[in-house]
Amino acid sequence: MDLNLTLEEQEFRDSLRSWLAEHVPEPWPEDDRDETSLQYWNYLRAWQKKLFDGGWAGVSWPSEYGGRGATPIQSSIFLAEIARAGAPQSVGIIGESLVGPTIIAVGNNEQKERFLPGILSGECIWCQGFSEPNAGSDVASLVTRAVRDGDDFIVNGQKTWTSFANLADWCLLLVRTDTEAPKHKGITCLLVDMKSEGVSVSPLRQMSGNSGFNEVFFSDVRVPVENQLGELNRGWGVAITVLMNERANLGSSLYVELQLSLEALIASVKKLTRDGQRLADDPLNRQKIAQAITELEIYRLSNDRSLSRLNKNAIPGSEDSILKLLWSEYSQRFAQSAMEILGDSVQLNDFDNGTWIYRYLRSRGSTIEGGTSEIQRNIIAERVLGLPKSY
Amino acid sequence: MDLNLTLEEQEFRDSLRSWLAEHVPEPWPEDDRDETSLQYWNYLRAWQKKLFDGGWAGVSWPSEYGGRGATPIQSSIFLAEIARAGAPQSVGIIGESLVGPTIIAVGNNEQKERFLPGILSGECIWCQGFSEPNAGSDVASLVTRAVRDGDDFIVNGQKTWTSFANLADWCLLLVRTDTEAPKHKGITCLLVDMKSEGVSVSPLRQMSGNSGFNEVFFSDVRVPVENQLGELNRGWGVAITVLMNERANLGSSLYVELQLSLEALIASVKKLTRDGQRLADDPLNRQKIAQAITELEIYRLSNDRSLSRLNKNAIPGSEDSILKLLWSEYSQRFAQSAMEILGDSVQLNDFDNGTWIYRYLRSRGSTIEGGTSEIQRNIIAERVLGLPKSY
Amino acid sequence: MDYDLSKPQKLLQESVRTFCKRKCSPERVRELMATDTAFDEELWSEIADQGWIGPHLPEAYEGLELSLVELAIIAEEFGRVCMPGPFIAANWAATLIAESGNAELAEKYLPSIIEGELKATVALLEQGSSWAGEPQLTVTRDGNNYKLSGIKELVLDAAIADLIIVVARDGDDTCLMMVKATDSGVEITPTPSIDATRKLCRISFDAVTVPSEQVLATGESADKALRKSLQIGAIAVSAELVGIMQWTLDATVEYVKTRKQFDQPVGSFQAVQHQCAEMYLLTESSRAAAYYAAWASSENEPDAARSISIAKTWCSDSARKLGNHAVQCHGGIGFTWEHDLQFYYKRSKANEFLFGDPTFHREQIAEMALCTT
Amino acid sequence: MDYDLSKPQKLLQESVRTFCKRKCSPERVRELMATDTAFDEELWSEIADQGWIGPHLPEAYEGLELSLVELAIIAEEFGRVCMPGPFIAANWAATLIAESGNAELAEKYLPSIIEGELKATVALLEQGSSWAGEPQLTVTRDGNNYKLSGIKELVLDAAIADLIIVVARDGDDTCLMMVKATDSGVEITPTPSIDATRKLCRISFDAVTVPSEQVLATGESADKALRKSLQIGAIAVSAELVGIMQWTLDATVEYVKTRKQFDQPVGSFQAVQHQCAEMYLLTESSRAAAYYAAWASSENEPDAARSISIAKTWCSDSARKLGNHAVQCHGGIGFTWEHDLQFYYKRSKANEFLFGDPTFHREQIAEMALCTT
Repeated sequence: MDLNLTLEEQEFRDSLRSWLAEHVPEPWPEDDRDETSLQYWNYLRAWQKKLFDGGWAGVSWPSEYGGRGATPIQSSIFLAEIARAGAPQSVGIIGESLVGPTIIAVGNNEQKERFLPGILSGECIWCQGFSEPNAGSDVASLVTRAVRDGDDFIVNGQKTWTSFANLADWCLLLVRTDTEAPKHKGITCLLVDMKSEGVSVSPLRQMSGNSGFNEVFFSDVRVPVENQLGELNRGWGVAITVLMNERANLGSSLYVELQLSLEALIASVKKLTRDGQRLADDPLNRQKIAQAITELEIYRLSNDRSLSRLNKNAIPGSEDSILKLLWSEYSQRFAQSAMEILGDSVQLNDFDNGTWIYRYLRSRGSTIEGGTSEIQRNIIAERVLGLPKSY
Repeated sequence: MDLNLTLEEQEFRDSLRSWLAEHVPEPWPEDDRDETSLQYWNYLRAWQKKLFDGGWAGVSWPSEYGGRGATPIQSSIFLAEIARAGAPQSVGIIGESLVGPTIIAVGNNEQKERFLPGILSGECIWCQGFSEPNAGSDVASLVTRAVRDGDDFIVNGQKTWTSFANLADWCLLLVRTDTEAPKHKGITCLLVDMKSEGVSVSPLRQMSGNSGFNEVFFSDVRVPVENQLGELNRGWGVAITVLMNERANLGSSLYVELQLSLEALIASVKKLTRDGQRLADDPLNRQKIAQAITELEIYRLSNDRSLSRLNKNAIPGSEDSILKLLWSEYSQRFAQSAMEILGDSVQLNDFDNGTWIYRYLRSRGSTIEGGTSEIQRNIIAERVLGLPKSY
Repeated sequence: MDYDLSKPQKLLQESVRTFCKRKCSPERVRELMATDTAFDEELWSEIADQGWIGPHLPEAYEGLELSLVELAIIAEEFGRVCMPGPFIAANWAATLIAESGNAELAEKYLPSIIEGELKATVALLEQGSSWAGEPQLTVTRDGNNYKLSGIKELVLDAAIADLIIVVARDGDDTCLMMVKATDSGVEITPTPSIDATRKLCRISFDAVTVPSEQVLATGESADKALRKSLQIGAIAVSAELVGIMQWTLDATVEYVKTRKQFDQPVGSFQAVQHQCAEMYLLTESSRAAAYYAAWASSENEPDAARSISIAKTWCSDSARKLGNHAVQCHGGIGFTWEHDLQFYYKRSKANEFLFGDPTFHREQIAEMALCTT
Repeated sequence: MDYDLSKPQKLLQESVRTFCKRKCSPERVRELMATDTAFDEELWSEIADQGWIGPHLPEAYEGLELSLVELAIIAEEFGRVCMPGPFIAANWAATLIAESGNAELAEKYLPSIIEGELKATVALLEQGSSWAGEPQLTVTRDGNNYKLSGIKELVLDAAIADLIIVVARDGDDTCLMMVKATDSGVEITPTPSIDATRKLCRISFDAVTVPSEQVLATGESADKALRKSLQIGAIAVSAELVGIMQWTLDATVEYVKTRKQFDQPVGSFQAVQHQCAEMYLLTESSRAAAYYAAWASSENEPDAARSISIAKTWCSDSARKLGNHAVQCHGGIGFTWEHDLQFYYKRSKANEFLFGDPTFHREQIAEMALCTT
């Protein structure tokens, strides 16, 4: 048991830190974050390009594909440092963390040559078309159809909760290619050009009023057969690969994001008063702050422990379900606590730029997105503890 | 909406109060409550006799059977006043509140004549043999068998969690009389003399170290056919009647019992100090006390609301599941809060006579006994909200 | 002891429910949310015509002189449709005027408030103050007049108000000053907030002149009237939360019966069932608490004050928990702007604060139980 | 960064586990519970022979000079069998002596404590005091000697102790006084408590004479040693709680796989499954917290103190919640005296208090974060 970073890990972190110190752009003004504006998009693309030019795109990819072959721990250091430096969000994240690794794993050589370079350079932005309105947690019950017609598939259907779809160039799409087979066995994975005729995108507004997700409609969209990723009707296996990658390294950046928010709360609590008493001196607030610190630290430690295992075994394990539960429930409790501590004025959009309202509402989705808490608990019960299936 | 007691209800309460003021005996010393001692038992029996002589036994029974025909609200006033007066526990409670009403509902005339008087006078103490070790929440899966042999049934099997069985005279017993039929349709209800050959009782110790429950073993016990209550193989209907009665009027006494305990906690909190500060001045303790007050009041109001309905409709409704959940979860949270507030010394058996330890441990069973919280939530979901069955 | 509503109460409930269904559809709520004021003049005047503004106030001032149980009935039904507009503000202002004992000003203003012609609100909170806190906004004397200077926050529906009752400080005394929105030096700024169906404003007072005849009350009588008006406000908000919970429960139960996952209705999964059961428990117990508080206050029961703090605490906490379960049971769809859950969810959150949050009321309860001061 | 135990640590874990399985069956635990002392002389001396008392203490005093991670490993395994006896008390006393910087007394007492021959404990708490509180038991000077008078409460395993380190007050200073159980004026009374596997005592000191050479430390060095010993105690208790949780989780999972209700294993009901999943989460996250605290303290990381308070808070709260789920998943049988759950459940509760409860440690964490004093 040695929880210090290794020398190599320290060097990786230090060189990244100094690069970031020089290259992170001015933050985009917080009250002007219209997710759909072209200026904002260009700002994000420019950052992706900068990362690429600096050699910091796709750090976890094997060097033969232009990456750095970073270990899981290094990858997580990367994400944590990026978050800590206040760098813009990564517009290439779907490509870098999901699509690229999947193409590397199951794509053919042509697909690798054609798609991988653009992902790293930021020229080609990806989105991921898995979720459907009627599928929900039961992803494999998807009904978007692809029917073979000559050298093309013809795709019809609808995807939802698709990040970046409004401006993405390509989409990693799951479609049903065999309606007779059991639901996991008739799914194929396609790489779809978002500029194809018949693709349309409309923003999906969240309860917070923000968009950030989209609905994507496919109406007789032609997809050339060579854009099939992996084998026909074996797309569920590809999806599993993607879903396994989805959260593996995410923890460290989620942690940093929450930590910055907790620090902001602590700063406010030290500054603000109620009825003349400093919020920081109120024993109830102190208990709530301490509980938030405790839970966040528990998340950090659980994440580190999981990373340390991943670093040895290279296979994301069932710890992910624990991390998902810890993170999502912490996010909600933390937002609730923050609102309780800050009191009435926290309702106003002009209080701390609306951060706490946004956090409160946005976190409501955290126990649903990416596998509901109920699904996570089922996974732990059945796969980790070996209990009989409940349904 | 008029939440005042009616004049009649007030008169009932007042006359009971003045009777109790004169007749409640000295409390049995708290540290000498050995549930199995004969002295204690005699003390309890004497109290039951006093109630009977005063005309306060079986208040809810129709007057033709010796009761007072009290309304549900009056019955609940009765239980609340008894509790508030610090009267001994009612050793005849199973007979009075479960067995008697069931005999009145489904018994034949001979059974009524034979059994009802002894229940009220306290000469005949009853226990209830429903639960079995392997049945748990699935009461109907009971396996204690009764086989017809001439004019007798021969009973073999085991019951558990049987209050008062150690000293009871009679037992209301559920047995399986048809092993081929679906499980709800092969059950019969018998009235069994506990002095019959082949009945043996051993105390069941709870985690708190107290007994108060028993296991009852039946080995070739002969029960005359005339002691069958209700029809053959229709015993499940009888059981339902009993189970519906079980909690209907209980709420008010459970409430008073918890309120006395909360008052005791408040008294301690005003008296005790930690590091020189009065416990009552600690803002954290104040929040916990207030929360306990709130939850208990919510229980009182919900119970009153349910009683007010019962008073009109005379059929216990699904509110019982809510009351069971509120009571059991409150009992646990309250005990936990009390221990947090009182601090380290509360661990000691000589702190407040071990009340808080007992309450903490005993309340752990409250979400299990009489239908687990899971079962209660199923009942609400399926019977009240009309959701499809989950299993 | 009878918990059932009386016949006339049931009739009232029925008529409010029918009215709300007809006049305040979810589509209408969305339209009003999108405006700066969430105010529908016509709807408001119809509500007034029914007598539902300040129904507990004396007939002498055009009130219906009903009990607070009837106020709770109206508030619950309004909650069920997430009624936008100044119902809570108007009730608060009207109650405060009625409780102040100032007959002259009551005669002057109350009837037109109750009849919906004059829009009134109360300005209490300031930056760093609480619902118990003593306002810092100060009054200075200027001959026979007063001058007000300072800033009030989180004032309900002030953007459409004609009249603002300002809670100010004159030395050690609380003063209730009646200021017109058009008075010189009054600046009202809408401050968008989490609940777009009920708008909050910041009001700055820059040496605003208040003639002494516009002083509603001072000192003890001001404190008493304010306290009473806050209590009645808390009852109304608690009842509104009950209505919100009932709508949310109903919507959730209906959804989980039909929505399928893994080839079964999600309502057949125990994890979903148990959340629905909990929602039912929270709704029913909150209703018991809110109505008891209304009844006990009307009857001046000795535990009235405690019952109000208990109702506000329990209903606030319950509505928040219930809302969270509701979104969870809905899954992704419940998290979208398109689903009506969102505005009920946000109104619940705003109501959690209004007239004192659970922490505040628990401290009140503790104080009553522990008598420490 | 490597969270795995090292090879030697795994070997230690394995050997403690094997030892505990062989020497400390549930039946043995029950036998010891029923005694006044829960002390098994032979078992204790075997534990000492293995070097498991104060394994982190210097070799000069017969310790193994291992890190606190090894202490945590031993404590976790002891937790798994709910080991009765004075392990926590002896570690606390030994650590306190080692940290006091009093080489003379350390040489005199430590080796025999570590070797299991001398039984020592620490007397800190008093009526109305807290783990942060300053003891009221006072010292008066009497020539070259001291006199101790007062009462200590909740002293771990004092009934079998030879040596009691008393935390007392001399004016503004804390003093650590070493008193023999046989000293005149010392009266030790067992006080039965919720956890029968670890016994607590009340000790009254009636003008007990303590020669000055028996003063272990005073003033700042006493405070510092006490603080450090409490921290290491909190680590050991946190790790012990992890072991308790692991046993409880394992027992519950095994039970729900076989127990049937409504013709299915109860482990196939989502309501049970989800409770088990939560128990797993609590166990694993607690383990991460306890071992991090042990490692960070050994390495003198800047967040060591915070990590200990976090571990104690999280493990205490988790073990309580987990125990409640465990009984619930077991149903009635889990609530009986016959089921082994009961003594794990009660030990968890006692451990919740030991070395400071979650409320206490949260206040420590807040103080570190908010730097208010």
